[in-house]
Amino acid sequence: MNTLAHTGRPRLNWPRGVVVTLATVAIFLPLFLIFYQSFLNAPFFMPVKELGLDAYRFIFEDPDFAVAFENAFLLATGLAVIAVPLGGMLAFLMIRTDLPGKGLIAPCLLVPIFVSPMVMGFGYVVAMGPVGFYSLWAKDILGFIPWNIYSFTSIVVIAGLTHVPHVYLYASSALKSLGSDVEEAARVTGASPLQVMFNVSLPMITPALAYAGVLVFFLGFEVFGLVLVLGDPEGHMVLATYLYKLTNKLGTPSYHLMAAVAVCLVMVTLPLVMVQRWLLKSSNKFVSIKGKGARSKAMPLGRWKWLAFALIFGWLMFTIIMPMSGIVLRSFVQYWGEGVQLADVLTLQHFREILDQPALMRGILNTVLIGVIGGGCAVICYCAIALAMHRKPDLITRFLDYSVLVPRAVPGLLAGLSFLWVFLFVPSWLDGMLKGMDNGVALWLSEQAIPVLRSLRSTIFALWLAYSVVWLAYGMRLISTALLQVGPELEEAARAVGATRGKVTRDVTVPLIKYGLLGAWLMVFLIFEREYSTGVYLLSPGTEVIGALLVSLWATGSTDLVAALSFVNISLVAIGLGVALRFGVKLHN
Amino acid sequence: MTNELTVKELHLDYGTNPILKGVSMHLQKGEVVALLGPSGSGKTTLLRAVAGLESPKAGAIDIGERNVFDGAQGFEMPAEQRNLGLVFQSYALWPHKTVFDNVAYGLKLRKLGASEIKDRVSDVLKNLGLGHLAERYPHQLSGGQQQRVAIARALVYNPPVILLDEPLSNLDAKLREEARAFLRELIVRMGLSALMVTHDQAEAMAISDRILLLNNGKIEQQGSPQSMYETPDTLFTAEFMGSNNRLPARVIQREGRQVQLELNGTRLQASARGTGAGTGEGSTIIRVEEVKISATPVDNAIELPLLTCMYLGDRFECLFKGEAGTDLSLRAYFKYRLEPGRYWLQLPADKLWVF
Amino acid sequence: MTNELTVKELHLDYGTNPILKGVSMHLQKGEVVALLGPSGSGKTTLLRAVAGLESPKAGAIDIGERNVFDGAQGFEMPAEQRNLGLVFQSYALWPHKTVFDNVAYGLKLRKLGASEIKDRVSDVLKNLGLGHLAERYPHQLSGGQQQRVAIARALVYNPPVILLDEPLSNLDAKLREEARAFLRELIVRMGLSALMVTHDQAEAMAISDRILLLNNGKIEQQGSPQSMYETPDTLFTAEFMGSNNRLPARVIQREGRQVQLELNGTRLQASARGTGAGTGEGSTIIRVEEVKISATPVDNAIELPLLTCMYLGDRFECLFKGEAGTDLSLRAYFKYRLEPGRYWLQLPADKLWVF
Amino acid sequence: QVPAGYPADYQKIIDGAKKEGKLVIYGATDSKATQPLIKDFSAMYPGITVEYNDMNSTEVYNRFISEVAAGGNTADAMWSSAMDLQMRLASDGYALQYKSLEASKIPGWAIWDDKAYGTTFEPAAIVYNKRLVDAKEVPHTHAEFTALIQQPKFRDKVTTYDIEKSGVGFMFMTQDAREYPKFQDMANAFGVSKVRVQSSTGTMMERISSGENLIGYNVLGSYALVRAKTDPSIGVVLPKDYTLVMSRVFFINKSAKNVNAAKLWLDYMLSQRGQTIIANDSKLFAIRADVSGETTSAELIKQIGKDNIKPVPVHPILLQFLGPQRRMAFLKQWKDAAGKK
Ligand SMILES: Nc1ncnc2c1ncn2[C@@H]1O[C@H](COP(=O)(O)OP(=O)(O)OP(=O)(O)O)[C@@H](O)[C@H]1O
Ligand SMILES: Nc1ncnc2c1ncn2[C@@H]1O[C@H](COP(=O)(O)OP(=O)(O)OP(=O)(O)O)[C@@H](O)[C@H]1O
Ligand SMILES: [Mg+2]
Ligand SMILES: [Mg+2]
Repeated sequence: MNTLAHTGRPRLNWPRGVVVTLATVAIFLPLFLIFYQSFLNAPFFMPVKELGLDAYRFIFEDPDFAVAFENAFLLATGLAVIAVPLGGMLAFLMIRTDLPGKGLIAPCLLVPIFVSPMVMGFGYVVAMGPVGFYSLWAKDILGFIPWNIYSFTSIVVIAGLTHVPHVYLYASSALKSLGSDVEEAARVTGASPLQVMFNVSLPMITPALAYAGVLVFFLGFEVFGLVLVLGDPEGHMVLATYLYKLTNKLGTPSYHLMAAVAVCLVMVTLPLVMVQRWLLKSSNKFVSIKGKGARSKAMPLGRWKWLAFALIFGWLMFTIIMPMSGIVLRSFVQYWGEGVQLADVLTLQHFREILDQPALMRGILNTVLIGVIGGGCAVICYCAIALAMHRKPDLITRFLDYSVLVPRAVPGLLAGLSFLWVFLFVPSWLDGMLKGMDNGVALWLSEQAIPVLRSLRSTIFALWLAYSVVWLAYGMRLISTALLQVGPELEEAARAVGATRGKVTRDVTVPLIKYGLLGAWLMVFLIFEREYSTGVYLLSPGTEVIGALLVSLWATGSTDLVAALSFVNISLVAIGLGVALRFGVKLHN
Repeated sequence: MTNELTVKELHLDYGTNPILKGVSMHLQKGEVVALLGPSGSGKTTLLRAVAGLESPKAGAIDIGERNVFDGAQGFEMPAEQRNLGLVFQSYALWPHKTVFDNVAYGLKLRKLGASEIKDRVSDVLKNLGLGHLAERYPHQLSGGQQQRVAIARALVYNPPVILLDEPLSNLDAKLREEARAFLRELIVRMGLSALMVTHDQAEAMAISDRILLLNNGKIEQQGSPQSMYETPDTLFTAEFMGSNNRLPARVIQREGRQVQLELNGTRLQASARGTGAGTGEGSTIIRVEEVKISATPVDNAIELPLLTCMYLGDRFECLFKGEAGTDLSLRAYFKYRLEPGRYWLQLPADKLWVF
Repeated sequence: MTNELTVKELHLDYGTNPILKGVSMHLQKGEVVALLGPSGSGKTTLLRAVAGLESPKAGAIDIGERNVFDGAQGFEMPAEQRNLGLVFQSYALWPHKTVFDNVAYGLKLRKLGASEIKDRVSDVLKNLGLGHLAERYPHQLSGGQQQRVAIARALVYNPPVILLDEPLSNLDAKLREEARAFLRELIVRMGLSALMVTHDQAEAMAISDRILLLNNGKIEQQGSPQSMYETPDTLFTAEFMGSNNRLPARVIQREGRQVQLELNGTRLQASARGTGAGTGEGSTIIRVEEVKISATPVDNAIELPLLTCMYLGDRFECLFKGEAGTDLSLRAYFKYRLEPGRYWLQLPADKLWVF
Repeated sequence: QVPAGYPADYQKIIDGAKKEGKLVIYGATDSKATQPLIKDFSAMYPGITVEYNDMNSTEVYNRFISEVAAGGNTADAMWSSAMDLQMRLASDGYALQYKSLEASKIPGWAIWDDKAYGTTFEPAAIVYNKRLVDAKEVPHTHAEFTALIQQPKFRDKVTTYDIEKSGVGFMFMTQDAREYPKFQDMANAFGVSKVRVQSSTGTMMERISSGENLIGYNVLGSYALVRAKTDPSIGVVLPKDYTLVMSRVFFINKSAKNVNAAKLWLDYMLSQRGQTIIANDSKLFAIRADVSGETTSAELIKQIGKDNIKPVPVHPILLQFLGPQRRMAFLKQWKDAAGKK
């Protein structure tokens, strides 16, 4: 009566095979196209092209490339140097101490994640540019403006400060899974909260900080919007804006040059991934032995309390309140600047215009859809990949582990272009192959399946896929953190009572990380909300998203619409966020 | 003698849940006090409140002459200023520091010179038999070694009081026995005052000068191990301190401390303990080791059939069971394995306690 | 009798690290076998290999008639098809399922009808005294209850063999004693065959019919609890199975099993065990409970001063120490606290073992 | 319903277009400006849906060539302000030869080989901040501009396109170099004022309006005038000595699916009806001389004089500067002069 399916031999784990294959294709096919392109001297799809190193020769000889590379490196390094310690400290203060106002601060921390950096940069111009209203205010009081928002240093500082939340997310979830007993031990030994943080808490979450550090370093190479807006006046250029320049520098877009730059970027980041792996290798040192009842009382900061609060408030002020107030203000006035009485120019005209333009309304809707539904689907895919790697310490896992970070090393604009190529050329290659096979099934496939494949490009699916691949590293980490918290014996217990691997996943693992998945969904939603560069080439009428609309509005001069649309978008996301948090979605497990 | 630690009427809640409901205790210089109690009785909480890791609601805590908590005045000294030694159940060693650095940290915080730190750390490590392990990381140590590092870390800056939260419970059964002798010897040798949490009464008795038995946030009874074991005031204490047989006996008559019982149709003499009075259902218990097995009828005994014998190495634990229907069962030790059959189990009147 | 479980020459490595180095064992129907050994000896690994959660390198495992692992043929049956019951040290209850669903899961996987599942689950829960808790979630249960749910989950589909990994070690000292009697009784009552991992020799002896002592990936000795305790073949077994005094004695002369020792200037008769031979430094041990304390000179005894007595409740553990400079120390039990002074410690020749 | 004055066999094109029922245009003109056109076109030829893809000019180019190479769906017609890129495509054989029925109504320089058509007439303007630049100071010629921006007040406050990033900016600047003999002086003046370059019209105007910059050079007049309507800070002047004029180039994809619809659209856009909408609703300046209004070529010519209008011709001559060598040389020359390293 106790029957279990007996098949004798272990079967091929085909779901894993499918997931791994699909993931590999999605990650490497676009990368491969870029790689291939970088060794040609014309677009790869043109009949006339030659293999060669021309592209590399050109960029290595171009002084702009050297400048851009140096700046990009400085920016990425500076960004990591600012964001990692601050993010770690912020996490410590938020998770471990009796910092006042935590409930208020927590949702604010997410704002820089979902506001597109371009909008952010624009906000800074309005708020703190040479005639920004905070600047004018400062000038009234001090007689001069104590900052120059267009200097490279400012750009680095702003980029660093706006990336603090990314680090915070990883650091805080690591801290939460760290027993507080080690910290209490330090306190009893005589360490003040500050000393506890520097001597115990932060060193112990080194692996998480290392991961976050590498990720923000990558993001630092990818910073585009901020430099585009703030870097233009003084001509500061980083690799991402250099790429932008390359589209025009030779008159016609020079794919081979762009591809070569992207390959250089990937090459720079690979060693970083290695370094990170190496750092994590010695991480068994960091596995702490957890006592039972790992409970903790918030650490009293004592007299540091208000100082810490003031610092965090300063950060909030600078990274959120000032630029946001710039945007909000800009969206309600006709014009602004030196000598303008704001009260005279208040208007709701910009919002009316948004209502008048169906494309903008559709953009808002699409953005929400791609965030909510697309985010959900992305989380499902990430989860599938994470499960394919879960507790299988083999070569495939290691390979995927390395792979997920790579797409983020390619700037979004180019990643989007390569996805366009994939959607364009893969169907036609397949078509060619099928036609060449010359049998009934192949012909039928070529007639039925290829058009479907082709038409995918102009659907929002294409956009979604590109987003999901580009943010793979970010999303996977959210989910693998949740998975790590599932005790292996819970899964083994299920196998022992007779559940196959698939059933274990379905009945035990996934239900157990339910809340982790919800949190990941929220975070992916936020990041999809703001993404723009990746989507540029994949949009078609009906699939506009706000991020890309903002860029094109910006280019044609409708800054008032940019401001109003950003305001609407930020409000919508903030409301959605509020609702999600209200209904108990945890930000981190 | 002076009190190194004094706790007065401590109250502590988690949310609305009262955990400590007025605990008073003191610890004298050179004394080892065990905080004993069932799981959830608030032992850890009390220890943490003393260390400054939890905020009590009311009461007072003094360490030596210093007042470190006073509920009435709303004064609370932060943990890092209390200068106590604390050993965690999980050891809570810092995995990113070597053994040496783990131990040296407290001295560094006290701004001692490098050479003095080195001397004192080496000293204490040698003292604990860890001299050769200074450069290792915690994950390279066995459980017993980790525990000793945790102790070294708590001792090195000579705190007046050292607090230990179930320091032995993460050790192997075999190691535990050695470690407890080692720990007792160390504390005595170094003249420390120690407050140690445990839920194992054998450990508490073996290691401490005085036991504080906590029950549900209150002190049930306190005293020397021997008095706790041999003259418990309450049923709870009696049951907690040893292995007992609980008997479904009926009290027939009381005369001062002397009680007459009826058990399984047999009349027995017993002695009253605690504040119980009256007749009828009482709580009757006897320690397993006090039950004497006899093949022939003896005084103050009941006759029961043997169910089974479990081998314990140095003796057997024999289980006797009443006829089906009664829930009478009795355990007793015997040096050898008993033949199946019926035996007389003698229950000495002064060890047969009625509460 | 048939073997429910047979393990032949099992080898298992972690990376390049050999963990099991050729373990053979068997488990007969209705038998309870304890897998005993120090931490890190490979007990859990062996259990997991049997359950199919680890892949051995070589050897064979049969469950009943079925071959589930054969290193020579490269055959390995996945864990879920082995149809075993497994109880984890941490219980590993699924926190998102109720007690009922936890237990029912194995039956659901076997595609039983809903009503039959309900019947069988209720049955086993009642059997384990959990009838009223079916609708609770694991976190709403006490440790002891959780442990019983874990057992119920492993039993419900009538596996031929049930594997338990330190099922009692997460329980309180007090609860543990009750639970071990309960577990033994349950296994016997339900006629199960069980393989149980433990590192506590008292627990192993109390609960099992046969003990397998693992040492460093090999079986050191196996046999009934009594034979393991009373006639150990090796020093390791002797030391592991009980509380011992290890004595710095010198072997002077051997005659068959009879040995003459010199300890602290005294000549003693002892008996040889195991394969040791020759004279000079040997390993001499005696169980703590075999040392007899006498205030007057007796046969085969050494005279030592008393250092201290530790109260254990039902008896005292007394520590005797040789003069400063010698590392001779001896523990012995005594019913009462001893007065300070010098005593004769009798070491019966047949209990004083030389390896 | 053949439009008045068209031959009767035009009906064939209309019927063909109706059958196609759809028209896909890739354009760099923002959709707010194209909407009135599309609306009117649909009213005129009901049953043809116009799918307008709004992108920036490089994206228009990239997508088009990739899609054509892949043989998938692509645009039927391209309409972009990047005249050079459009000419490159047209001269590379992507464009369909079709003689528009309205061809005679637009200037000859705006038509190339019956393949590429200029459709608008957009001047490059000087834009300044009315609040902060005195009416007296406002320059009306390139010489005045050159003089003005060398004053200390304008240091750090002059803006123009980053011609490395913006195709339009590059095009205007190269035309300036051709048309203006004292171009080098002007370039040096930019250097003196430490010109701030931007990658788009929007950022330039936003900064001029706010007073962060005082004056902007070669701003696309069409956008500037729209903005000046609602923003009293913005002042627009067209230089009197000469004014560069660009024209959005339209061509029909040679392998278009909806050829007839594309032809209809071209004729419509060049017709008086279409041009009137371009001028009055899209504010893009009509190229036809017979359309009247503020934003028309007629008005412009009236203001500055026919001889001072220097249109950028719709001609492969534009491709000269697409050659990497010349382009790089010009960029270098500009960067050196303007102090942009
Ligand atoms: N963070 C917390 N929030 C709410 N209740 C808590 C918290 N921590 C502990 N408790 C409760 O306080 C009570 C006392 O806990 P405490 O840890 O002091 O017990 P203990 O005697 O140390 O038990 P154990 O022997 O299991 O360690 C328990 O009922 C526990 O459930
Ligand atoms: N995943 C692993 N990788 C490498 N070595 C391991 C792993 N798991 C266990 N070991 C090693 O294998 C050996 C045997 O481990 P095992 O868990 O079987 O011991 P055990 O007898 O169950 O000990 P314990 O009583 O502590 O549970 C140990 O030395 C351990 O360090
Ligand atoms: Mg506790
Ligand atoms: Mg184990």
